[in-house]
Amino acid sequence: MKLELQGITKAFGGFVANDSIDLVVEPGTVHTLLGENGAGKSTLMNVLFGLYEPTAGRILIDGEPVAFRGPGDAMAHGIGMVHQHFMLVPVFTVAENVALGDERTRAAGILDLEQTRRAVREVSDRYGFNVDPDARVEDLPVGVQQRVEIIKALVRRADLLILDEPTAVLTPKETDELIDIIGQLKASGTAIIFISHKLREVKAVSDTITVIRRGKVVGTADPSADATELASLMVGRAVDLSLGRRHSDGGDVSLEIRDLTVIDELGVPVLDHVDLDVRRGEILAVAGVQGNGQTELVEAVMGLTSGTSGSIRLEGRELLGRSVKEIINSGVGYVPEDRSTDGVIGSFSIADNLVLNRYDRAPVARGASLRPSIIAQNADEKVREFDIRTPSAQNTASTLSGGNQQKVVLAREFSRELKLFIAAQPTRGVDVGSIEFLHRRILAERDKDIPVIVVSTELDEVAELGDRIAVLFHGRLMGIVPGNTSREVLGLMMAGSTAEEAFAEADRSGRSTTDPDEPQLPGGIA
Amino acid sequence: MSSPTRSPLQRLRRSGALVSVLAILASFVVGGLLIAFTDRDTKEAAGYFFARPTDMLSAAWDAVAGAYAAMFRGAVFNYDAGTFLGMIHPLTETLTAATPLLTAALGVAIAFRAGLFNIGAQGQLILGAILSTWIGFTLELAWPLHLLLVVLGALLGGALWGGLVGWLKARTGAHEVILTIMLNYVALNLLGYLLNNALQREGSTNPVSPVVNPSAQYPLLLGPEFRLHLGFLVAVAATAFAWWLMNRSTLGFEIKAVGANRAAARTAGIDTFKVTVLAMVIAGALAGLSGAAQVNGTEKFLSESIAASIGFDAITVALLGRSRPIGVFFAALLFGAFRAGGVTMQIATGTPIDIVLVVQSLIVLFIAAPPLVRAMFGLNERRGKKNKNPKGAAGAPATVGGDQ
Amino acid sequence: MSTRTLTAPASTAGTAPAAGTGRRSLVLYSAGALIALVLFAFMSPGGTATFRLSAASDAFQIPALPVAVTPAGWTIALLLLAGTAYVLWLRRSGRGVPGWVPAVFALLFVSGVLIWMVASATNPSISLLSLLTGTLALALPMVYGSMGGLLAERTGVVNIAIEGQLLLGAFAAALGGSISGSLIGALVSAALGGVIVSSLLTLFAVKYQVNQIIVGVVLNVLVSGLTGFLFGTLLSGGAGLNSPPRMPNLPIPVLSEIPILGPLLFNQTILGYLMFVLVAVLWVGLYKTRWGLRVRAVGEHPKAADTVGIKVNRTRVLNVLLGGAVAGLGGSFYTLVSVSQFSRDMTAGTGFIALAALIFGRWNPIGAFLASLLFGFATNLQYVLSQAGTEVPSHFLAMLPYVITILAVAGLVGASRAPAASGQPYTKD
Amino acid sequence: ACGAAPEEGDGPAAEEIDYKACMVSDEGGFDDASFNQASHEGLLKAEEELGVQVLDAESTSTTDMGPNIDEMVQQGCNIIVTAGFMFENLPLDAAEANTDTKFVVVDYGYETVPENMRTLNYNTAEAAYLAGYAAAGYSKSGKVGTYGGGQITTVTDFMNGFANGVAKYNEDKGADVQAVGTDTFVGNFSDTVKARQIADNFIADGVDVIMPVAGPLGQTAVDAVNESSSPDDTVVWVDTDGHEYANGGEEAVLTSVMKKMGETTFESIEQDVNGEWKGGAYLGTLENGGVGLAPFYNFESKLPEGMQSELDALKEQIIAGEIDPLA
Ligand SMILES: Nc1ncnc2c1ncn2[C@@H]1O[C@H](COP(=O)(O)OP(=O)(O)OP(=O)(O)O)[C@@H](O)[C@H]1O
Ligand SMILES: Nc1ncnc2c1ncn2[C@@H]1O[C@H](COP(=O)(O)OP(=O)(O)OP(=O)(O)O)[C@@H](O)[C@H]1O
Ligand SMILES: [Mg+2]
Ligand SMILES: [Mg+2]
Repeated sequence: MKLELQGITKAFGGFVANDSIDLVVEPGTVHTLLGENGAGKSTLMNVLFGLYEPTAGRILIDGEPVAFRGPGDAMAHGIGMVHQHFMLVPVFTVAENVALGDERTRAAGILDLEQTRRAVREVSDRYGFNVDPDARVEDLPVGVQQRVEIIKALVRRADLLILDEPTAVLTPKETDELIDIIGQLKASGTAIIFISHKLREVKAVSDTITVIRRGKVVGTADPSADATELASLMVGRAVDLSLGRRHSDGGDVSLEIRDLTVIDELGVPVLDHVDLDVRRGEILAVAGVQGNGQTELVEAVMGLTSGTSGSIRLEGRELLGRSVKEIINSGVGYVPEDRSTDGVIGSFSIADNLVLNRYDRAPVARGASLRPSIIAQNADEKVREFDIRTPSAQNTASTLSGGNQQKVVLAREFSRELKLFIAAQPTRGVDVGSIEFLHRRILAERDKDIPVIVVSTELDEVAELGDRIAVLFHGRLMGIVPGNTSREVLGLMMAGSTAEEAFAEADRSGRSTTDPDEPQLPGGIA
Repeated sequence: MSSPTRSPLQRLRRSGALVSVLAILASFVVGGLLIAFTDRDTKEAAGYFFARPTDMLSAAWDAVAGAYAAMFRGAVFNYDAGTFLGMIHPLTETLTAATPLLTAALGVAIAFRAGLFNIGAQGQLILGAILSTWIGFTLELAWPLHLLLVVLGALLGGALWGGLVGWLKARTGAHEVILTIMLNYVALNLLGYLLNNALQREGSTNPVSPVVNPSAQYPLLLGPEFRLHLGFLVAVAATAFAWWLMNRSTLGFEIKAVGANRAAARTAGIDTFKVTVLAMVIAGALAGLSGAAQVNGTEKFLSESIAASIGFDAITVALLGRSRPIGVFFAALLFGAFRAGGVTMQIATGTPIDIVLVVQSLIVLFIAAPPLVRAMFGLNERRGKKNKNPKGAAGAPATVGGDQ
Repeated sequence: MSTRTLTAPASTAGTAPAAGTGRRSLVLYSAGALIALVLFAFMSPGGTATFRLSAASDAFQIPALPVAVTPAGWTIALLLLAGTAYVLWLRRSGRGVPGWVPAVFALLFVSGVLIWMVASATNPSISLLSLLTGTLALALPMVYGSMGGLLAERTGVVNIAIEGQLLLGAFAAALGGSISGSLIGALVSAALGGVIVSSLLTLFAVKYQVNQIIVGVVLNVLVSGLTGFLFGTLLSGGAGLNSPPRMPNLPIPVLSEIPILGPLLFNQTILGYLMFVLVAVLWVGLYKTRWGLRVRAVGEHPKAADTVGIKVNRTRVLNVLLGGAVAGLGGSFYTLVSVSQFSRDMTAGTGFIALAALIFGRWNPIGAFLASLLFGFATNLQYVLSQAGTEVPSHFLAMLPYVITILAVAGLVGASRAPAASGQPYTKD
Repeated sequence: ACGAAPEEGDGPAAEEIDYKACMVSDEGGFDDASFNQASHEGLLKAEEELGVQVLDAESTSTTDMGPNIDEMVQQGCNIIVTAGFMFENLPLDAAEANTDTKFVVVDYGYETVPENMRTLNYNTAEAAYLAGYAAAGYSKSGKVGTYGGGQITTVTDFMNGFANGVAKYNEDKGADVQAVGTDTFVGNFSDTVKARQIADNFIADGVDVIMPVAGPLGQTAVDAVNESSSPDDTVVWVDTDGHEYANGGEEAVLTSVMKKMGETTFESIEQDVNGEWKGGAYLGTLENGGVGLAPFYNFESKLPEGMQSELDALKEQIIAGEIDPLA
């Protein structure tokens, strides 16, 4: 199927999110859309999928103009979409989710899920998805949920598949698998629109790249262009992707974690006798596939888990058993992995979000009273300092894009005297321009001689930031390796090898155990 | 949210004062139609509508205008009264009627902001009334001290009943809607039991308590001609307190945070257990205060119907006031006016009092749906200026169920 | 806080009330067993409690069931102690508590209370049959109310207006029945009455996106005022507008002769039979059909439903209207079965109890049905016991249903999660 | 909608006089099928027969009661009737403050009644006693029952009198008729489903005479009896004559315990209109006819031989003070 978008314009009130965009997608090709957060990519795709009505412009399929009154029409024309935020009903099984809207029924509208199950298994087998049609979606890892979304589209025989940031929550291995799948689909003639902020994979899958900035197409790029070039085109200014950071060996051990075990509600240990040290002035990156205990690790340090045993000492002081508030007040800064759920309160103003965990301490509070003028003043400062894009700090946080919400969280945490800083998935779904900014701020914190833990499923980020890298697998610590360890070794460890095994394996296969991109500096403190 | 740059007045204007006025107008029109259609004279005149249509129209007009004029005379200003005091008497009645509504609604509003749908003001009020009655007639103390104890007792009674809900909710996850509904009935039966036993007036076989001692009563503010009592000023003070709590205090910040996003609040170190309990304790205490206003202000003794429908009306008042203390204050005045005006309207024009309920509810609905009102009055709906976040604006939890 | 939250708010499916686990239920088990030991065993009033199994008017008389109170009390207390020990053991060995345990435990405890209370009455004999038939009758309007609520809430529209739907249903049945003189007319009007309330709910809550709780709360007041007003001005004029036809019981031949079950299940009015059908159909519909899948999707994740071509707001409107019809039909029970005329505020808060039953039953038709039955049972128990002349003051007896509900909700059921999108209006651009 | 327009000056049927008779109800409202309604009918009768102007107001809560009375005074009422104990001292205070206005207080009394006030109370237990006696005599099953709306004196007086009447019958006849439900209360005066269930429980239990004392809920017992499988089941109605008053009362109502609030209210107004106001505390008894037992109508023939004369004798004894119906 050949798709053409001609002069698509979409305005929300006075705000033009898409400004007469033209786009042609050829069958059997991968067409990538590249752009900053808020550039208008998702909006365009929602228009294409019939979710939004375009303000102007038209859509042609195989040269014929079409009009979609809803996603039903789009699907009828062979368009499938995997949304940036998954459109799965969490309490439904895979089969129910796939069936939804396209149900097979017996008499009297009784569902015939068996047919759907069969279809799911077929697709799943064909592409090696390995998805159980009867699993409940909310119990599935995000990577599998992603596949369910793709199955949904494929079962409906999509000729054009839109993938809006499909890799934002995937592990490297899952990403590689997805890239494979895209290859297979392409080979079978499916047209694909691909959206991602990760330039490495964009370069890997794309046939054509269109760059969008502020709702307008600003040009096309060749997949062979180098990453910095793509980034600059996207952001509209020169972007320096290499942080130019120096390695740090850190100072004294500040955070000591001993024998940390977390048992979940079902009695299963999700963190299993973990020992970790973090030094002043170093970044310890914690890598691991989602669901292997990283979340529990940071939540345990923050006092957010129950069923925790062992010991967590910060500068000799035991944190375990203390309330979240005490832990925060003892100088732990925390960026939770899900900013919109845990990081900010959407209906609160940006100003209030900037004092969310020190509202009851001087100078923000005097006794039991808040001091609005201080809150406002603080907000003005932080908005300026962290370049939070908003017309007013009194706007609610929900009006911010993801990247800007993340800046709010970071600004809030950095406005206290910290003794430890923990960031979980600090740049998930954030565009390269913002990533650069956020990374620099985290490094700056390290350079203030503060111990930092960065948890990420993103190998690039882990390698970029980590002075040392700890890898968790099934709740156990697989080992702690130097910051310049190669992706190969990290990948093996994330799959369950211990550090020694992984190094041995990599050596055996004759590949480098260190990351060639990483400047190899011997010790030395910044 | 603290938004120090905007004054309440500006906000009122921005929220579309015009629409509010039109909403009230529309509600009165609908109520007027009901009155007209059921008015005896109008129906009579309708019988010969084609013979002399003006009769019916003027009869209808008389019925409606008469009813509303009477309502105005009963609630705001009695232009027919001979004396100045008589003229302002209705206003004081409005304030008196608004007093218990105000405090109970503040309680409901605060619970709303914590994400709790508190249908239990009724029961909390009853517990407050029980304690303040008991303190009011058993103790013999000097005036300010005795009254103070009564008020404390009312606060305590309500706080216990509300706190119980908060505690059960926080501890077991039991749904507050179920808990509050059930506890209302438990409170009512407890009241019935006590009125037939420990609290029964000596020598009486009816379920009424003794009259509370004068030292335990709210003194009348404007002399014996008026029922307005000190409880009104206490309610005003409670409004000020609630305003401070919700807009200026750290606890209010916590309450709002928990109500808006429990997970984020917890991550930020807020003790959601404590906040849930405290929000319900405060809500209950405020409702308990209404109990004191009823017993020690207007009624002087306890009976089974002491709570009337105040606890339920309070929900509407809180919602109409968008769960903001200032808004609640004005909403309570409006409802107080209806209560006071309804009395006069019913008597002077024979219009059934139920019409007040109808008009009241329509006002709330219309005010909450500005586009509908604009459409009704042919005002062009401004495109793209959609009510972006109606549930936030209303200040009520959007859901009954689910731990947000 | 976990990976899950990345996609959409997690939520539980509509499963029936699940077994209580966790520490608090252990406390509850121990407390229950202890109370049983003290009350039923040590403080046993002794004597015999008699449970009659057929009505005085039944053709077929079954001998009454005498229970020796003290031995029964001891047996129950010991069984409960054993049950507590079993639960403790299960938890010690890290195993879950099977679903039947709390059910059996609760049943034993309730039987104990029942025997104890009957035995302490002046006339230690009650009719088990009328206790049970009454349970159904008292539950009936609640069941209709909660099913009506369920239809709305499953699509994500909070329905606080059940009370109003029942009341207008009752009113409309009286008016429509009187005018048409037929039961069909009465039932159709009743359904229409509920639909009227629903259409206001959808107008404000779906079209104008007013907070659904506000609309519901206010609609109840509106209906109370309106029916009160019309009752005073229209119905009580002596024009015969308040004399609806009666809905007779339709005993099913043969089946209704079965002892106990017959009078209980097979001697109902149309509304009574329809209640069972309704619960069953709703359960099947919700969990086994295309319609149900779509409805649940709309209530859990409207955007996801929208992206697969389901019309979210249309589904909502239709379901709320249907729910109104169901609740309205339930309201007709008041004026067609219970009593022969409409009176002011005659639903007396049943709609709120129905709402509680819906939540208690975790938005599941069968759960809500069982919750309503529990409530009906506790209510009727109160009357049956006071009729037998129990010592307990009537006001405390009257608290029974409410206290039992609180205990059940806080002790056994715990948190119940609403459909995830409940209360949130759905818009798109 | 057609018809001739009336000519100007066409007045109402009754000769209107310059006298305002007013009434304030308690929360029950004027259609409570009980004391409010009965008293209100007295008021309406005065409107019709005496030509007085009528103003009335329903109180939606206790809080409205004071303002309602005040407003009546403001409106220049000549006489103000209040019904129910919930009014407490409000009428008394108002009477003391407005000595030109007459007050009629139904179902409540004061130690000293001012001159411009008349309190109307009724010893309903006397008549209920007779009803209990008759019911016991009528009962084939040997079980009769009563239940109330709420636990208040005006209700429990009926119930206790009734139970004592049954006991009296047992004593005199050596019978063993049970009176059940003397502690059974619906808990309110509005929930018909609950009230109906109590009646159904009674019937299932073999109770064949039911006396509901629950205002509008009494109708549920009549319906239950009319729909029960046994034609012998009956109701003892209260306040008014259920034979006429209840829906389907002809077939169901054995007799009624009448509390003649309408008559006495009317009479009070009439007195004042005619300048014969007496004031003071009135107590309706069997003796003065303020309470009484309604006829048995169709059920007359189903009563045991000699019942009527036994009732007459009992009545005499009660009047003579030989029997205390509440003992
Ligand atoms: N429903 C809406 N109403 C108003 N404005 C919107 C709406 N949806 C998106 N926008 C605005 O349109 C712009 C484009 O948003 P869009 O989601 O398309 O960006 P994007 O390119 O997908 O960004 P990202 O890379 O972060 O996913 C943003 O500035 C956003 O604020
Ligand atoms: N209905 C709406 N009205 C106004 N703004 C909206 C609306 N819906 C979304 N937005 C805005 O659209 C912007 C972009 O939304 P989007 O979800 O695409 O964020 P994002 O930048 O992609 O973040 P993330 O990558 O973390 O998802 C946000 O500023 C959001 O507040
Ligand atoms: Mg996007
Ligand atoms: Mg994004």
